[in-house]
Amino acid sequence: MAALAERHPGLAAWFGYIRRIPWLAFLLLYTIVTGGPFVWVALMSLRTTNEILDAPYALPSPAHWGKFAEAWTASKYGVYFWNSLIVVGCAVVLLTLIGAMAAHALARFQFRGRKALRLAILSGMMVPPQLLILSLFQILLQFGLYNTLAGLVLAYVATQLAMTIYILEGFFAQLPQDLFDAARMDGYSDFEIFWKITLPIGMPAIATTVVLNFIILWNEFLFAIVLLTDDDKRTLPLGIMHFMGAHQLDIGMIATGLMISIAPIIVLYACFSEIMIKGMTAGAVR
Amino acid sequence: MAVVKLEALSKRYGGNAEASVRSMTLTIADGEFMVLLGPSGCGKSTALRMIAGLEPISSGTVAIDGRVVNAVPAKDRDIAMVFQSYALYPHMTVRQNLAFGLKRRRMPAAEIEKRVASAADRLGLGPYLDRKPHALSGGQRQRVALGRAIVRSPKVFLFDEPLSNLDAALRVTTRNELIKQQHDLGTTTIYVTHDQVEAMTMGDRICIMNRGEVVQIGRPLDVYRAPADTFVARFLGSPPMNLMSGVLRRNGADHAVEVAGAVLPVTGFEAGLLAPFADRPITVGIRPEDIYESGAQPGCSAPAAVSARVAAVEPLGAETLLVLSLAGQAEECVARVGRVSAHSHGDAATLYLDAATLHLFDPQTGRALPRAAG
Amino acid sequence: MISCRNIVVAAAFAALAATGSVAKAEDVTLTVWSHEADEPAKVALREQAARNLEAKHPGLTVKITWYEKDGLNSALRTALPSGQGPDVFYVEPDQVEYITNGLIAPLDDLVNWNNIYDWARAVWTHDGKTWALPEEAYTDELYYNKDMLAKLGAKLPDNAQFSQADFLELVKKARAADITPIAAGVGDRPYPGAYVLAEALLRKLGTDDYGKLLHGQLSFEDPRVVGVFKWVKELVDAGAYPKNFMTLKLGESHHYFYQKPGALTFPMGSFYSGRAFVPVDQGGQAADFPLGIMQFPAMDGAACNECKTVAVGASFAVNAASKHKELAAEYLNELATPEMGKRWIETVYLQTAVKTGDIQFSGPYAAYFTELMDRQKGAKYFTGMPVDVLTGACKDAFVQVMNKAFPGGLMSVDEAVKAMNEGCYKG
Amino acid sequence: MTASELQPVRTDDGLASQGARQTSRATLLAFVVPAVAIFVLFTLYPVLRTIWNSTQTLGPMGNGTFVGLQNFEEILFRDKTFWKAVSNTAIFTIVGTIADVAGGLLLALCLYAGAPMSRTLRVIWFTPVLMSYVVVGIIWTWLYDYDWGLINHILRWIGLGALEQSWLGDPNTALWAVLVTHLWKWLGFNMIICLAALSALPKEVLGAAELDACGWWAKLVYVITPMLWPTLLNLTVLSFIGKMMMFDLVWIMTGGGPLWATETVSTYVYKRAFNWNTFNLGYPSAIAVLWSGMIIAFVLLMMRLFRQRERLEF
Repeated sequence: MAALAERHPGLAAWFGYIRRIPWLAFLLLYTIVTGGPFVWVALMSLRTTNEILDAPYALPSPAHWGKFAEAWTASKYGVYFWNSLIVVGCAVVLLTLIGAMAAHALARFQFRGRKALRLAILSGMMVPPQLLILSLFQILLQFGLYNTLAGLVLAYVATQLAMTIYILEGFFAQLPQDLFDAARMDGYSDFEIFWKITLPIGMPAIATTVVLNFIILWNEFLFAIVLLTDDDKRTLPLGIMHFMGAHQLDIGMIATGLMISIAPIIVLYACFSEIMIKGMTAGAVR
Repeated sequence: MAVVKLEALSKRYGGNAEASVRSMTLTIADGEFMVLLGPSGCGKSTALRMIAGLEPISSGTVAIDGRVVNAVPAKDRDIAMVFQSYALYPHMTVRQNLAFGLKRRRMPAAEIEKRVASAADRLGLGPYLDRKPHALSGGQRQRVALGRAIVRSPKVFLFDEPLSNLDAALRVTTRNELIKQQHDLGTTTIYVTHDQVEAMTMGDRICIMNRGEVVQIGRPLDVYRAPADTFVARFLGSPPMNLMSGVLRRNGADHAVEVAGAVLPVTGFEAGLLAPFADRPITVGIRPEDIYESGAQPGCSAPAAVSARVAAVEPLGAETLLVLSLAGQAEECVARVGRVSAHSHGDAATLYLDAATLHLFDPQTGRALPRAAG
Repeated sequence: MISCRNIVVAAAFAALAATGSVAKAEDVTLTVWSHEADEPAKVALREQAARNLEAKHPGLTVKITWYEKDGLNSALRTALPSGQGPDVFYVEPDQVEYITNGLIAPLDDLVNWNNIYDWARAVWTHDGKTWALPEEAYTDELYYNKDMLAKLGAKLPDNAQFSQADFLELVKKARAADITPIAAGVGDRPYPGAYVLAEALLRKLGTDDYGKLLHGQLSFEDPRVVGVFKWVKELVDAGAYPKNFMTLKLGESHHYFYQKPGALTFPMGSFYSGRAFVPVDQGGQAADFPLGIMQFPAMDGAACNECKTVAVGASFAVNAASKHKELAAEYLNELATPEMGKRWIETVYLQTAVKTGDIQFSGPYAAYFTELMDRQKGAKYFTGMPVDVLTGACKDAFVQVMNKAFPGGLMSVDEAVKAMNEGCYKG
Repeated sequence: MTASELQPVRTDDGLASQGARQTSRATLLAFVVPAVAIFVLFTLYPVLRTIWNSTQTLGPMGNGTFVGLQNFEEILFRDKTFWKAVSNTAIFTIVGTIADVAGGLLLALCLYAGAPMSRTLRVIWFTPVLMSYVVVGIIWTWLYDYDWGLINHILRWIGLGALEQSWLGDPNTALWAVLVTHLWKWLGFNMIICLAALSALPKEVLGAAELDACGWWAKLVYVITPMLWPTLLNLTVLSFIGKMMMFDLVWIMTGGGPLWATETVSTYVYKRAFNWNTFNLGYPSAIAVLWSGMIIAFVLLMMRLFRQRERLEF
């Protein structure tokens, strides 16, 4: 066969394809395995629980678009969604500001105790959440921040700060010192330099940390379940879990909730897949 | 218009026993183009940054127009600086880069516009005003950096090796451009470089630094002709001055040096200065252009023959360099001779030193013995 | 430091704004946290009590927050110590930790106990004090699908109680006909797997010895106990429980029983009605579902085949840290009026700890309640489900062994008996 | 002209810019204090407090009794559930980490080998990484469902109905079922990292291997893997840490059941702290301290071992 293929180049390509069939099949299969469940949930989100239990893998006919409105209001996914947005939004803004300021200081200024400070803050990356959460719970109780969105924001800032500083400092440290000297010669103060030079030039790194923090916090579960109890304060993951635990398992409504929860990420992903992939893998590629 | 006066300026970094700049005293006249020249690490950049206000001053003073500015922050010294890396803000267009320093000074928008336009015009940056730095060539970036200094109309320009990132051809044209701009603007300028050609061609005066200290200050040709010590002698000029070890002999009222088997009469030095070195080793310096292939050549006023072995011949077109091994000398000598040389590699040759152009240095301290005036 | 302090202070203010709508002097808000958010009848009753109380006290607002059980418990566990707990909250008799940790107030002098059955009050009496007001009462029943029973050709005896051999036979027949014999799952509750076993033990031993068994005074190696375990093991081996027994949640097991795929029997407290008697699209049973109630099987050589378990479910306690204990107690009284008891039975179709007068039933589920009452005739009660009675390691052993592993088919009789004795037996 | 005593002056260009990097104390504090405050108040203090709590028996109002190392003694010598959780976590971590890294590498190779539409595939394969554990956990709980879950459906459909399982309900399969879900979520992540590392490899090396008539397996083992070694080690450490702390997915899918078959140390800590009918945070704090110590020790050990290895190989 090899000899035959040698004589007929077209045939060689054919044999090449045939040899590749198992491999191509695997590619297809794995794509279905990763993407399929999301398609399935999307279909279920348009069907009622009874329809789903009758035929779990059928197409939605008719499509109950009204379920989204119902989920948003009656099932309070709207409340959960806004809670998530507020908490994650505030935490990401605070993280970016506080993290960038600290990273700027660590990267730009020479001062006594700089190394110790850097090591201390970055050691925060090594702290397992379990070590934190038990007493963070007590501390937030003391500060009157337990069961408040503000408390959760602070907890989120605390957990993600080390990594944010780590990524930003790595980037800021590579910026040439001359830029900052030039800005000083141009008459700008340290704060203005931070605002007008570091932040705009550091945008790629900042975008990375924003994406990373947004996704991680949007999906966060452990701190939310420990630090929030009010139904009205639940974030999306908690809201969905609440439905999972209810007596009567409303699969259809949970599926709708899942779609509401993953939709922002999917939409962002469709538009900014490269940035999001880069963001999510930022800490790992060195 | 400003006079910059440095008085015993020193810089010492914490933890370092040795100072980076030691007791530097220098006055730069109004409108003068002063070059700080020295090898890397000699403290010239540190000195510049102290003048700029980017580096705290350990001791001594910097005064601009008679006002001591030690405690004045960089932004209030009315100084503009061009960096080696240009330090253009990558997120701003050329226009914004030029205007950035003016905006901070609350200048009316119309005035900013006018100044940016005039600077762009002056530097031929008009077509690039809305580009960002990454879309510019090296030379264009350099000009933007210069423009950023010009628009400010500062009292003093500081340049920190502004040409070292350009390729050789561009460097020459930009150098001329810089000289022209400075001449037109008449702004007091301090220019740091390690390139002696730049120093020679650009500076009204050169301040040569070594190991944190000022070694010599003077007009380029003066320094070239009368280097203060062996360091300056070697640093200025290419190829550098040949330094040989010889012995000073007293011959009645006159003196002569024995070097490489030849005896050269020493003229033009005060006898009193030479007396302490009689019958003792002395460092003899001679520039490559003062070595001739024939004693009869024009310009050679006092030829003294030496025997040498030609170690290498380097024809450069306009001239030829001969690398010579002289008897009793550890280092090889370089002679700059005419377009065509009769010698070839390995020849034993006789060459002629112009004894009237000899430089003598104290072998212990390296300091030059000055020629008598006239 | 300034900016640091600012952030903390700002955060603290934000927190205050979020949590503390500080009440005006004349406006009092009584907060109530309750389980059973998805049982409309109970929701309506408790909201009704709240409105009644508000009518008596102008300026008073009673705010009820509805939870699902796990959420309620974790909320309470964190809120109570922080002083953010509600004034009144839902408890069940096994939650003695609130008593031992001093988190709830004794109610002896606060509540009008004349309206509560003594046996039910006794459930909540510890160390001579009464700690919560029982509202719901229930008995353990064995629900079944009449059509399926007929299809299997079996006939319920007149006393509605199969013998242990007949029941085993029935299980085998059902399995052969591809019908799940007993719909039960332990995915989210610590008791449903143990109904059959516990009821069988109660019948075999009688109330006294059953009590001794639960209190560690009788060994699980007692031959009568082992005999019961062996019979249950036969049921398990005959495929009595669904394959997804371990993960099936309470809500799902309801669905499993009366919607899909269907099962022959469904052991459950009589609070069955709370989830079953709601509209179909909310997970309720169909209007024409052939529901029947039978007694748990009679045991051979039993001490008390007419015995059955009665227990207190939903109860309400007053937060020890509440600033409005009197008002809170008044709310409990509102829940426990005879009218409320009557409405409870009429709308929830479930027993109650509240004393009520004669009730005339009507409506779609009247027949159901009549059948439920029939099953109580001549019954001799043991008070309390094992999970309510047991504590500590014994409770853990019960939940893991009798509720899960043994009916789940993961343990032999010997292993189960040994594990139970390790956890429970003190002699 | 200045006097020149030619003393050697040590000058160091690296230091030349130090001066510009100085700023006033106030400015520095303004930049650093917010981060330091967050760190001290919400990281350092809680950690220290947890460590202190681990030596206490705490009441519901935070009133503690000092019990020394008694909690640790109880955990190490008498707490069977803890050891069950440790063994589950160990299995999960070791098997999961190996599968994670190897799987990620293989997927990356599939794309690197010139798959059609590889950019699209890459984007799709990465999607699960962006999803929360709640989303992933719920979807997979459904896929594993005994009655209507896809996996049993497929088994029945291809005539292997006998293999159908209550995947999450059987202690024999539950841990593996959760592990598969975890892999599904994270494989895309490892794939991207490996792909980035592969793309950074010099093409000549692979070309040279081609000339040596190397089979793809030999190429993988002798050329690609050694060259990717630093990346793979990095991923190993990351994956390892993530799995040692595993909480969300297990809690959502099984809650640690059935019969502790999927109990991890983290779920056990959570249960003891917030789900048990005690208010004692001391005991779970002790578990958390013990376990965190082990995680940190393991990570440091691994980094040390790997670093030595790296030095040997490169």
